[in-house]
Amino acid sequence: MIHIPDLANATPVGVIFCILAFITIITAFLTIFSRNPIHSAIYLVICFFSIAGHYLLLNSQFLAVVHIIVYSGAIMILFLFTIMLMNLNEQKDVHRPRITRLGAIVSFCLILIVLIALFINSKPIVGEYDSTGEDFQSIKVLGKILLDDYMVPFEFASILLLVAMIGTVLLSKKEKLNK
Amino acid sequence: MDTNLALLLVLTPFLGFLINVFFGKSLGKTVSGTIGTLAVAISFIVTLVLFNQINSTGKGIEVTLFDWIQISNLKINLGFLLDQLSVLWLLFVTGIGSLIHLYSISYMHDDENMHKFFSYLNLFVFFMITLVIGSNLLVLFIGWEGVGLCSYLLIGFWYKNQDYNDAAKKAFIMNRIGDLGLLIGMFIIGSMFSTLDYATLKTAVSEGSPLLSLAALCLFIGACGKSAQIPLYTWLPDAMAGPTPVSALIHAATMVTAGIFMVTRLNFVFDLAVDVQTVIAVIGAITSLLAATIGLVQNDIKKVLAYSTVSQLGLMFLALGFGAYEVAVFHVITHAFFKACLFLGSGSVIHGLHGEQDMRKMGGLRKAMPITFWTMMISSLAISGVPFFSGFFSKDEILLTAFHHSIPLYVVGSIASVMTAFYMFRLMFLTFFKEFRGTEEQKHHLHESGSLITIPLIILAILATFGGLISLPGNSWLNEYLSPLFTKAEGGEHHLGATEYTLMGVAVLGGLLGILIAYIKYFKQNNVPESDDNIIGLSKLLYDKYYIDEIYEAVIVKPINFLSKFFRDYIETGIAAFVFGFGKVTGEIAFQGKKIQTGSIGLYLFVFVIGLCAIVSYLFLAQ
Amino acid sequence: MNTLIAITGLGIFCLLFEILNLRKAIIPITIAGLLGVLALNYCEFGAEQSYYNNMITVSKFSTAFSSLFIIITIFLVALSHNFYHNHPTKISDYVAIKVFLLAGGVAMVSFGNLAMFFLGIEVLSIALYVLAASDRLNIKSNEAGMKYFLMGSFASGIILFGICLIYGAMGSFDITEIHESALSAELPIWFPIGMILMVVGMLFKIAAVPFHFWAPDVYEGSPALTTALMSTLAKIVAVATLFKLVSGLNLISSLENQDLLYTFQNIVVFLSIASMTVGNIMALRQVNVKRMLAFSGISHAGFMLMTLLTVSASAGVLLYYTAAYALAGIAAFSVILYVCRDHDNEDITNFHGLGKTNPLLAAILTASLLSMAGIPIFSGFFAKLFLFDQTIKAGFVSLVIVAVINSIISVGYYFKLIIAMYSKEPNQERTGKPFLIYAAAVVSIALNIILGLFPSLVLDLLN
Amino acid sequence: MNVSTILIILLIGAFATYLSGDKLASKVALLFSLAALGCSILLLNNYNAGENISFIANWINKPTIVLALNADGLGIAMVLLTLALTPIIIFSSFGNEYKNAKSFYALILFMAFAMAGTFLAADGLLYYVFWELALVPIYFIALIWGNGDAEERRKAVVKFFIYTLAGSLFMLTAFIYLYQKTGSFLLEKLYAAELSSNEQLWIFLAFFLAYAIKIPIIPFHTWQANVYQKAPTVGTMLLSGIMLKMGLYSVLRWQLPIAPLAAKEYLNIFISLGIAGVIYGSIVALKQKDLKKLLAYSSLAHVGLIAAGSYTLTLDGLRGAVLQMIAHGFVVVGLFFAAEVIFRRFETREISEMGGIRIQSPKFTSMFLILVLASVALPSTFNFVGEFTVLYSLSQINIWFAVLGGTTIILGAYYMLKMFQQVMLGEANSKTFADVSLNEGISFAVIIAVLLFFGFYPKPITDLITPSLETILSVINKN
Amino acid sequence: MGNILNQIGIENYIFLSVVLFCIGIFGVLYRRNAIIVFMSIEIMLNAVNLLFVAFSTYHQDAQGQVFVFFSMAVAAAEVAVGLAILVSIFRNIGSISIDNLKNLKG
Repeated sequence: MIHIPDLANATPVGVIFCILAFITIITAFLTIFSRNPIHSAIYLVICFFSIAGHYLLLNSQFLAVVHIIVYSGAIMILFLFTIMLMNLNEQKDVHRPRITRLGAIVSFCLILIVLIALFINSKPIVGEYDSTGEDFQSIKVLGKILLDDYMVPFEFASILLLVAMIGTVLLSKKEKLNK
Repeated sequence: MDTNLALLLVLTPFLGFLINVFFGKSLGKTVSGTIGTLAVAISFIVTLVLFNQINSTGKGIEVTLFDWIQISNLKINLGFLLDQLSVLWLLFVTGIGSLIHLYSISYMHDDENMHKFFSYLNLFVFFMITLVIGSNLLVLFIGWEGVGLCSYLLIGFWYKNQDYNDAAKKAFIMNRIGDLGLLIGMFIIGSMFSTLDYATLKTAVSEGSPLLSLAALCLFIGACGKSAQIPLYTWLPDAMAGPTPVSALIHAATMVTAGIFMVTRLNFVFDLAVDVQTVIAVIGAITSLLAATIGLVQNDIKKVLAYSTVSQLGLMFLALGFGAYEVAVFHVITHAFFKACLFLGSGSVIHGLHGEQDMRKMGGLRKAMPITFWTMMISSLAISGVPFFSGFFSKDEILLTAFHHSIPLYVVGSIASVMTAFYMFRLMFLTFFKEFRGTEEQKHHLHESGSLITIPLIILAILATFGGLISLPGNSWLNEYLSPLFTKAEGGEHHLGATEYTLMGVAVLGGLLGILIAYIKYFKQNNVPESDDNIIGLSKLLYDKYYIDEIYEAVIVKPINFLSKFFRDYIETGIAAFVFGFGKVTGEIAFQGKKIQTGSIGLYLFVFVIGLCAIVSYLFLAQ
Repeated sequence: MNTLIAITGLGIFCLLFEILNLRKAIIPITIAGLLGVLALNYCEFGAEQSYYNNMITVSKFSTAFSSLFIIITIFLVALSHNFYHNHPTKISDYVAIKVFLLAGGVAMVSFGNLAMFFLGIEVLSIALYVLAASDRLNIKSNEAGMKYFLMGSFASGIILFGICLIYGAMGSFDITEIHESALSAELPIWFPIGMILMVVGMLFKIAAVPFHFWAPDVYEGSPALTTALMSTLAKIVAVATLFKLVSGLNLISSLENQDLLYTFQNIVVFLSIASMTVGNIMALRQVNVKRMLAFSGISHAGFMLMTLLTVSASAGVLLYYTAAYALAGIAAFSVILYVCRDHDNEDITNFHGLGKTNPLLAAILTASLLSMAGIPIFSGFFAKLFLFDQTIKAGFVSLVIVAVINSIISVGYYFKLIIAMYSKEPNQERTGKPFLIYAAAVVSIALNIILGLFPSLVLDLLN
Repeated sequence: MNVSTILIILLIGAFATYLSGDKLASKVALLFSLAALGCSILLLNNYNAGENISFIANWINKPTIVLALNADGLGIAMVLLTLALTPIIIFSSFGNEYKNAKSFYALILFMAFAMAGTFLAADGLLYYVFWELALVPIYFIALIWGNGDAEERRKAVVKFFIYTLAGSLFMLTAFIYLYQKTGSFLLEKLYAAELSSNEQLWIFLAFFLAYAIKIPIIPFHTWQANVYQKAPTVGTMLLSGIMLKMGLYSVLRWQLPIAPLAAKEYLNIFISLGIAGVIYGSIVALKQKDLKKLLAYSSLAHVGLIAAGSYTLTLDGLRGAVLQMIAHGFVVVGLFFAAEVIFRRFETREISEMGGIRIQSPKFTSMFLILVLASVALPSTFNFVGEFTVLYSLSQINIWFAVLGGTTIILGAYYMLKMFQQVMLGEANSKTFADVSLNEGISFAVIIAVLLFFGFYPKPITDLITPSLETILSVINKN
Repeated sequence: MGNILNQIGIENYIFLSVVLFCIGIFGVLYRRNAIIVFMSIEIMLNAVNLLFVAFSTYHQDAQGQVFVFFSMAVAAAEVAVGLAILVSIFRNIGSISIDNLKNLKG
């Protein structure tokens, strides 16, 4: 069952959630529908901020900060740089055939309906959510888990980034053609 | 000793064949001819020895060489049975064979492939001997098909002419139709009695049954093929394409009698299948009449003789149909004498005229070829049933038997006999009397043939005259000789009463009537048959042999060929199109399918999403 | 675990060689290093152990597949020498990326935690995106890279969503824990959904219908060596991982618990049939050999999917099948690399008359195609045999019959190439006999035939 | 020494031939094929002396696949046929120049290896492996060394390959299914399998598809004529002389004993199919313009009869079928060789362009005629023995089968003699026909000698095969 | 400190992230501009990240949040590589519309 937050008796948290969710979804849509890529990027940044808001709401401050730094700070800047580097800001999206749009809308509706139906159909979680009271998401705990339990993936993530780096270099490096 | 004798008997011609095949060309014509003749002559001598032995002891000789074919319930060995019947047959096979070989030395001397001719002849004799002395049906079948092969080879001896080759092929295939019948007959007999051995079979066969009748019928079909009976007779006239000695040996005296031999051999089977016997008699009679009518108007000297042969064979089957085996055998023997003589005579004539066979271009040869004339005259008298020639006795016995069993068939046979007398003398008058009608050049070269040709003629003429002595009415050596073979003595011992004498008189009168008509028409009135274009009416029908060949062509050969073309052009391509259509369809799907792969990421992802939705909803929502 | 460390170390060494200006030595040393890793990996075989909080579990399955990956990588590295001889400044990057890609692959079959799995698949994918697009001046290569990247990240998103749902259901990323709790009755539906999403993501990686559309385009556009890598190494890594996911996370029993197994099997059967059929039929009319092999790869994916129906028993069969397929693929691509090295396309016409100009290579290509078609004595036949055997045992006779029909269709396009080599006249001079290409081709096909003659060598490894 | 020796000799021979170079290849191949023949005769001797010459060794543990080579009389007879024909076929090709001869002859030996293996294998899967292996060399032989338009040849050969493979893959499925039932691929285990009649029907049909295509039985014969025509004559000889016997042999060895109930139940249908092949093949052969195609259809007719004989499930039927297989193997090789001899001189296979050969080469004509006569089963040739036995067995089932099947002796004579007449007889041909060379003569002589010898004395072969056929029959009739 | 989910409900987070995820999918399908498509993929990944954090709270377990770090690393690496590819495409054809990428087909 969807249990829609009862706005009349909404707790402040509920209200904040609704607002944040609304912002998230609207900006996500706007990202997609904006004709100007720069606008899209800006909307996306807002969207990311609202997601960071969700993180804060869920009491994971560290993650929220990291999220803003990585996404809004790094990734989005990368996007913006690329857009500007390519001088795309004025570029209109090329003509999309109607069938493409239709297909996109159909598949969007389809997958949304399917997934929503799926989760509605599933057995509802009954009862109170556990609250162990333990600290599980402070920087201290996260650091311990990340660098202790998850040491190997952590190291492996560096390989991932290394590969990405080599790859990017490989793709962009001009070479002297010795032919 | 017996084994060696039998092997000597069989293998001498085969040896002659091998020598002629491998060394014939280098040996030269005369030597190869001599070897061929000697090979058969030796067989003849061996036969005489064997005949002597069997005639004195009265017991047959059985020789088993080795196991041949194994079938679960049958064990077929390669063995020989030399008894009264086979030795009798051997006597005239090898005897007449020797004479014809001798004759051929001269007759074929101008042919470049003479050694081949002799090798084929030797091979033929080898197979014929095998046919006759085989101890079971399957050994008979070796010979049976073997002589068919030799007949094929010899009819098509002048292979450059495709018409001759056609004739040869026709002979082989029509024979094979009969052979299938024979095979089926063997299968039935084999499965019924678990043996194909004559001796064992004779004891095993006890009572008639529908199956046995069927077997007998099938065997008779085989005989029809080999002995040129309706409906399988049409190959024999065509077979005259071969050299004349071949016609004499194979298509008159020996091979064509194989059917009669087989039926006689299996008399104990046929005796139990009465209805089949009736069929045999009727077919024999009809064949006899039909062939005789066609013979009336033929102008090719050998064709006349060929139809006469068919007609005479019909008469023999008439006798077989009444169970009068010894009568049939008797006629086989006399027929062998006079028909061989006639053929060889006609060969002599053809030889003298350098290949001319049309009687309309002959005439007056009496003076130029006296020996040929007289020998042929004697034989014609014999075949026409003029008293005291051999044919008189044998034919008379057949008619007598027929009269005792069935008046209508007797009438038919008698009419055929009258006709025989007519066309034989038509032949004689057209060929030997009056003026020569050929070209001047031919006339200039007319001469009597050499002694190698005339000697066999004379010998055969003598035999044709006196051959009847072996089975005189009332005192038959032949019947006695053959009696161990037959279970019931039928048709043999007629008391010569008034009826018999009357019938004899009727027959003689009929024969003389035929001769008289021929005399009036072709001697007195000096008629010469019309040229082909002018033949009309009934004679046209007869001259064209009732269009039987054409009917066969239209009803059997053409449809098969049409079917073959149809299968080749439609069914084959149809099946292929169907089978490989799967491939085509798949290919076409592939071709269309390529269009789906448009290269558009949007489409790819669209399908991705749809697929995902489908899987998830099928798995979780469709319950 | 040591294997993984050694491989990453080797990758970093490769990068160092560039700095040390040891370009010439890079390929021999990498091959030697990989052989060392192979030996190391062999030593680990049989020892079941987990490392670092169960981040990496070493099992027979993981070591066996790792060995296979390493062997394939050795071939691919060997082939790099001739392929990149025009790009001397980049060769260390290329080799390093391949080695890292191998590391990703090894991580994918030996993960003990979904984090390792996810990182492994991303290392593999990102390396592949780069390699696909690596011919930067070639528009086709760009396009291939872009297509692969877009669809690949899309699939990554799906996989990540799946992992997330599994986490939601289980509260853990550890596969042993998940394996155990998968049978619990109070399991939220999130788990099977998450699993299915992950499976779908992996189906994309192995290019099963209907998630296969990228494969032909990407294979065609990528540089030939990358295509070789994708169609051999990447594909078998993905299949092995999919198998490990399904078996390691106890999906089958979990579905059985919820009465969903039958439906799931239906889906697998359908996907398998669809992959085989679409792959084979679409391959029939292709003129580009790489594209043809892409479709052939799709159909083989369909065959390999059949192992999901008999998860408990068919690890050995899958190993055998992937080994046979990959070795045949390596042999085929060696020849393709040789034939098409001076061409900008890989059309069948390039192969005309190869039987006359280079009989050995033609014979090798023929053998590899025969192996893929499943003609006896080549291991491809036995692979199919064992697979069919397993599948019939599980009661899916009709699936096997469809597979058989597909094998028949597949002959149609494999033989197109053979015919081109043998019955058409050569249209070009082919000079030079590069040693490494010949060596790779001969050794791989020899291994393939040895596998065919002694299937038990591999088949019994995982039993 | 056991039967594996033969296979090893052939396999080594194939490699040795390849390594010996183009010039020596044909001779080396001949040598090895003769060695294999010698070896097999030696083994036959040992076998007759009661020695065990079978071979068994483990190969794959799970699923259990065993290297089992079982040499019973039937197997030995078929191997002897293969190994007797192989040297003849190789020797007959001495008059031709082949490009890349080393591969050519190596492929021939390899094919002989695979075919001999097929006849010997007693493990279903090993058998299947050999069965498929035999297909590969002939594919290349036909593709590379074939004749006629290249594009059409390619099509025909690929169709052939796919078609035959299609059939055999279903057989493989059946084998796997059987393995699930019995846990073994071993022949004796499969014989002992207990299958419901429904299962038997499906297995029977799966086998039938494989064999019907290979043999071929109508309507599965569409590949045959084209491939026979397009393949080089050596290939055609291998195909028609030995390879299609693989199908017929397999019917006896695998299909009937494993699924006897189905065989019994649908006996009439399968016999009818065989006989339909006889009549259809004969009729289609009548109007063929290409000599090799005509011979192909004649082959279709003959194997139809053999198949019909096999499906009678009687000892006579099986025995006749085996005898006829061997006889047909020799005859058809001889006939195709004759076609090749003509082609070497006239450069054509069109019947209409031939004729008049007899004038120019009576020797060749005689040999050709003997082969033609053997092909139409003249008594005293080996073919008659087989054909008679088969027809007899058919008559035991239903006399009409024998009558219809027996039409082969009429129709066969018709088309063969017609062909003989058009090819050999008539006025001299404008093209010269050189007399047969010694090499050609020897090939013909050997074939003819075999045909005539066994025509009169088939006992050695009958004695050799009968016990194993009886065993097979006892399996068929066990219920 | 109680579980915050008691006030919102895990379902709502699921629905939110599902919607967000679907919007991402929609964007990938809808837009032809490669940059926007990349952004849509980022939206998809963020939807998942959000859910990870929600589940982390749900289970009171930090592993989910740790995973988000990895996910971010992956996203960053992907974007880097993707943009590099995009740049080389732009250099070659002067356009970043994925509709221009239809040379490989059939």
